[in-house]
Amino acid sequence: METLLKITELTKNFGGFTALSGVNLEVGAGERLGLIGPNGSGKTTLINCISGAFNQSQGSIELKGREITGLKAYQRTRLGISRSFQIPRPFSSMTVLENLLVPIAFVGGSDGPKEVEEAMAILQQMGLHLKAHLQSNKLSQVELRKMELARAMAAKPKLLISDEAMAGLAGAEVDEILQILFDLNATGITVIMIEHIMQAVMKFSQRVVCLDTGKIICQGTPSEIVKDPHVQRAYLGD
Amino acid sequence: MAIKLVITDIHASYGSVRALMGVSLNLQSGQTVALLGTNGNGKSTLMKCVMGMVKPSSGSILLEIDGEHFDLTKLSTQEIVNLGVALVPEGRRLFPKLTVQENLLLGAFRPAARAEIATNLEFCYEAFPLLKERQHQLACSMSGGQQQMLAIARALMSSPKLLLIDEPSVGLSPLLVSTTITKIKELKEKYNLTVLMAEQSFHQAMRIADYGYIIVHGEIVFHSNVDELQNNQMIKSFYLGA
Amino acid sequence: MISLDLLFEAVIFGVLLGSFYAAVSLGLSVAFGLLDVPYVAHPALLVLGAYCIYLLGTLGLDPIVSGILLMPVFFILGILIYRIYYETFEKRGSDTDVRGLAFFFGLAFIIEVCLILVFGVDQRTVRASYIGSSLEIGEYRLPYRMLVAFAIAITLTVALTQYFSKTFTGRAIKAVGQDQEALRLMGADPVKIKQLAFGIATAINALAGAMLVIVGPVDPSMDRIYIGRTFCVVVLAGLGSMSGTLVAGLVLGITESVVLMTLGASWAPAVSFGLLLVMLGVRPQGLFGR
Amino acid sequence: MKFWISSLSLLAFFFVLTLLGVNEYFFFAGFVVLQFIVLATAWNILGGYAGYVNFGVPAFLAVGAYSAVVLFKAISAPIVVQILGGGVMAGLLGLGVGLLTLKLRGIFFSIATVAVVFILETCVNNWRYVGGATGLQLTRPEGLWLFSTYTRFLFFMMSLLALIAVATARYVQTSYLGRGLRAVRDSEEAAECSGVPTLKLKLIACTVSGALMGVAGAPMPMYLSFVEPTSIFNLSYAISALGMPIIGGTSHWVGPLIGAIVLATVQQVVTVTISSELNVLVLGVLLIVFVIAAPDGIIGLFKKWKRFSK
Repeated sequence: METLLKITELTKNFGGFTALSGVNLEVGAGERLGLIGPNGSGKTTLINCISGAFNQSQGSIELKGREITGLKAYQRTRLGISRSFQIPRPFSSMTVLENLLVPIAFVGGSDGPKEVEEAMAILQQMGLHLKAHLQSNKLSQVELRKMELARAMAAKPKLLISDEAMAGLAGAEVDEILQILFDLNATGITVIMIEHIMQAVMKFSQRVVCLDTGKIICQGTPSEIVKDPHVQRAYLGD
Repeated sequence: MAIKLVITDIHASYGSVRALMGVSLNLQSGQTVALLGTNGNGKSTLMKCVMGMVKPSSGSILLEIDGEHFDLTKLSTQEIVNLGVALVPEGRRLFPKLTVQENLLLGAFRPAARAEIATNLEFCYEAFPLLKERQHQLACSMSGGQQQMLAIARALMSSPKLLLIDEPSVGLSPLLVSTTITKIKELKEKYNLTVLMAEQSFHQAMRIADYGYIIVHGEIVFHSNVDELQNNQMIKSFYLGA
Repeated sequence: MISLDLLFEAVIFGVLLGSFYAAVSLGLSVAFGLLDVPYVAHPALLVLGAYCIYLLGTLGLDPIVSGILLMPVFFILGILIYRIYYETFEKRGSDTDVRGLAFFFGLAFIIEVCLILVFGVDQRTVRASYIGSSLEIGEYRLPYRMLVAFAIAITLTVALTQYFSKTFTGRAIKAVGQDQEALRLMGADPVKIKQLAFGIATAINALAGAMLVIVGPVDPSMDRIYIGRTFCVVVLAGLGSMSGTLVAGLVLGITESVVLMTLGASWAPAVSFGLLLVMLGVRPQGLFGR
Repeated sequence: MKFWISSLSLLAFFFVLTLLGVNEYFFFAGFVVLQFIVLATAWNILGGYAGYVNFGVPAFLAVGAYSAVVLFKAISAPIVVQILGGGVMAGLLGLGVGLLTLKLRGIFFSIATVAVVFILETCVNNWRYVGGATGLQLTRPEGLWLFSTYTRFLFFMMSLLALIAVATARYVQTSYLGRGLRAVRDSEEAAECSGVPTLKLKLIACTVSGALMGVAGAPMPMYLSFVEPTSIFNLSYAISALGMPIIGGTSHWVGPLIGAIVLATVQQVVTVTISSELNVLVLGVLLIVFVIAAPDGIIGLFKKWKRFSK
């Protein structure tokens, strides 16, 4: 599997507090990677550095061999790094369809009738096409999550970061989102999933990385991870 | 001072945080109950329901203090706090730009606690000597562990009858987690506090709990006294979803 | 080169002027500094206070006395204004930025225009024993009216600092802006605490209004220049620090008075706004911002 | 297309009007109403679409006006050159103010724009060449081209500028720019992660909005044949430019247009019949009423009424 994303010696501190220290990680093209770790372990900081919301203190991030540290978030999105937000951030004054036309227009470069079709296709895939013309602040919780993923898809990503898209959803809704992520990955998109719902992460990921207090404490296949003493200590407490 | 908390068949959801589907739990005087499960499963939602910060869609939360009955779902957070229920919230929620002492004094806002402010403050400084040293320092300039101590001390300043603690170990290194839990154990026994604690760290919780409830996807999947919990193999599967 | 003792006199006058600027900004330091309410109508309330003092002055009342008498009235006015703001904006949690600003900006203009319609545009003053005469120290003449303003400013600042650090509601007011939910967990009702804070912020304007009309004649559209001065002081002070407000007021007062003396009166108005722009650009959290 | 047909025919109608023997006062008042259309439309590009509240409208007006005065005094430039000069200079000021949005949001941005007004006013007060605080008399040329009086010519010129302003706002709203700006207003963070160059868009909006305000200010010295700082650096321009879009409705380019026509006409009537102070009071009261009761303005009410009556 050819490397899509390469992170070397990534460190990020806020004032005195070190959120990430010396993280090294490689993500293959088309891979399904799970990222787990207790609250405050640095997961969100890591993806904020990858997506460009934060600038790391040290270390480098390469996308397909090209260093992207200096680029702003919107430039990284155009290069193919897309993310959904843990707490959905819809463009509330716009309809669901218009929400998707923003990334399509600004990444694709135009938003004519062809693009509207493209957006409708993505909504169809998410099961939201019936609500395309509904004001986005009228959506339910799970629909908002789906729109976040749809909006990330509309930016034609090579790497999709799903940040706790299933937190707080009912069992059936979790499976729905899980199936969507599987389908997206099937089209060749690399997916990094951050979740606390262990069954989902273990079912979805080919490889799981466990973070704790800003460092990667272990990585491996789901079955290896479950048995790993570090993970148990991080999750169950020593 | 007899106190009893009876939660029956609570259904609730709170923004994007886990819905509760028929949760029942009860707590006797002087008892310490642990609410266990990885986060995002409804532990904090339940704590918020008890504190009146989230209104459950159905079910009841009855608090009995010295024979008097209160239905907490009908009361505002302020009224519940005035009854003597204190919460150490998830993420501590200190007042960052206020000093340690100002945070502590705010803890004693409720009228009943104002009378005992001197004794409570003296007790907190003795229980957490570090806080006495840094009483004029801003809360935001303290480390995670120190902030956790301050959050617990602030709750104790209201001389609570029932103490709720929501995930004290979040963001703390393993070593700090055990010292925090030891301190809670010490305070609990010394003042026979009734404690309901939500905690991810299973082993830490076992050190101080008398009884435990495992919550997964908003439902209580297992509950028993501590010894039974200790040697039950199913627990690991609930935690790690194996 | 300007002579040294002229500069010294400018600094002394600057201290008196600065303490006055601090006093008129205290209310804003509470409403905007602590509560983050975009209270651009604060200066208009100040001028309204000054005109009420002028009215009571025509009945022969001393400005400071009428200022103190007026405080409870302005306290209730402040609570009323906050109730409207809370019910329309904060409660619905809508994007309060654009509409919240428009609300207070509109309120400021309504007050200004009503004053023009009632009192006309010409300036109004009050008479009091301490206005017009000066204290002679060596060859410096310090006008009593400025000394009175200085005294009121210091007492107001000290009283407020004590209130915020020594009383329960005072501490709650400082806390509500930082974490409203956490304050609820202490057993306080954030809405009542904010309402009380807003009442205090507006009540101060009654006494500060008295100082405004003591220090010099007032006219209805004076509130516009004071938007610059009060916000400059509050931003310079770092949001919500009372003692910082006093120091920031002194910094502004001295700068303005030195500029007044060196470049002349025509450049003075730009000082407060220039300082404000620099502070907003360089250090938005202010000199003492924590 | 419908837009262009109706607006060009309106322009032609205004042109014919200037030829007829209509009372001179109509053109005098008409100029002010058209000027407010330009101002309100320009304000809305930044305030309505991107959500940045600009209180510094008088500063942009003044930069437009005084650039025109300098061009007229230095090289006695014709009015068209004055307007272009005013627009360019005000656009540069807009760019400068736009850089503020890098760090400042909400009330801090608004207060910074108020600061710009007072700082520029102090500078102009001390600038002898343009008349300083006392102001400057300007001799107006006689009638121009086919217009019998200069006021009629200025009236037509301002109607042309109003068309340009509304057309610009319409273009911004319907193009990707408008969509990007609304994304910035709803959630700047999500917009950045959807590929929207948020800073670039904010700078474009500030520059375009500033330039249009400058263009509205440029003809003022000729219109009054006198210019002085206190009248042009007047914050009531800010309350009007802010009030009209909020009353009309900020979500669509028609909003500021309606708000400006309704309110500027009312103001002209009130100023003549009662007093000029009262018209600012009328505006202040209406602004508060609409901000509280009808947040989406007249077009919001119209949409609700249409949905209700269906």
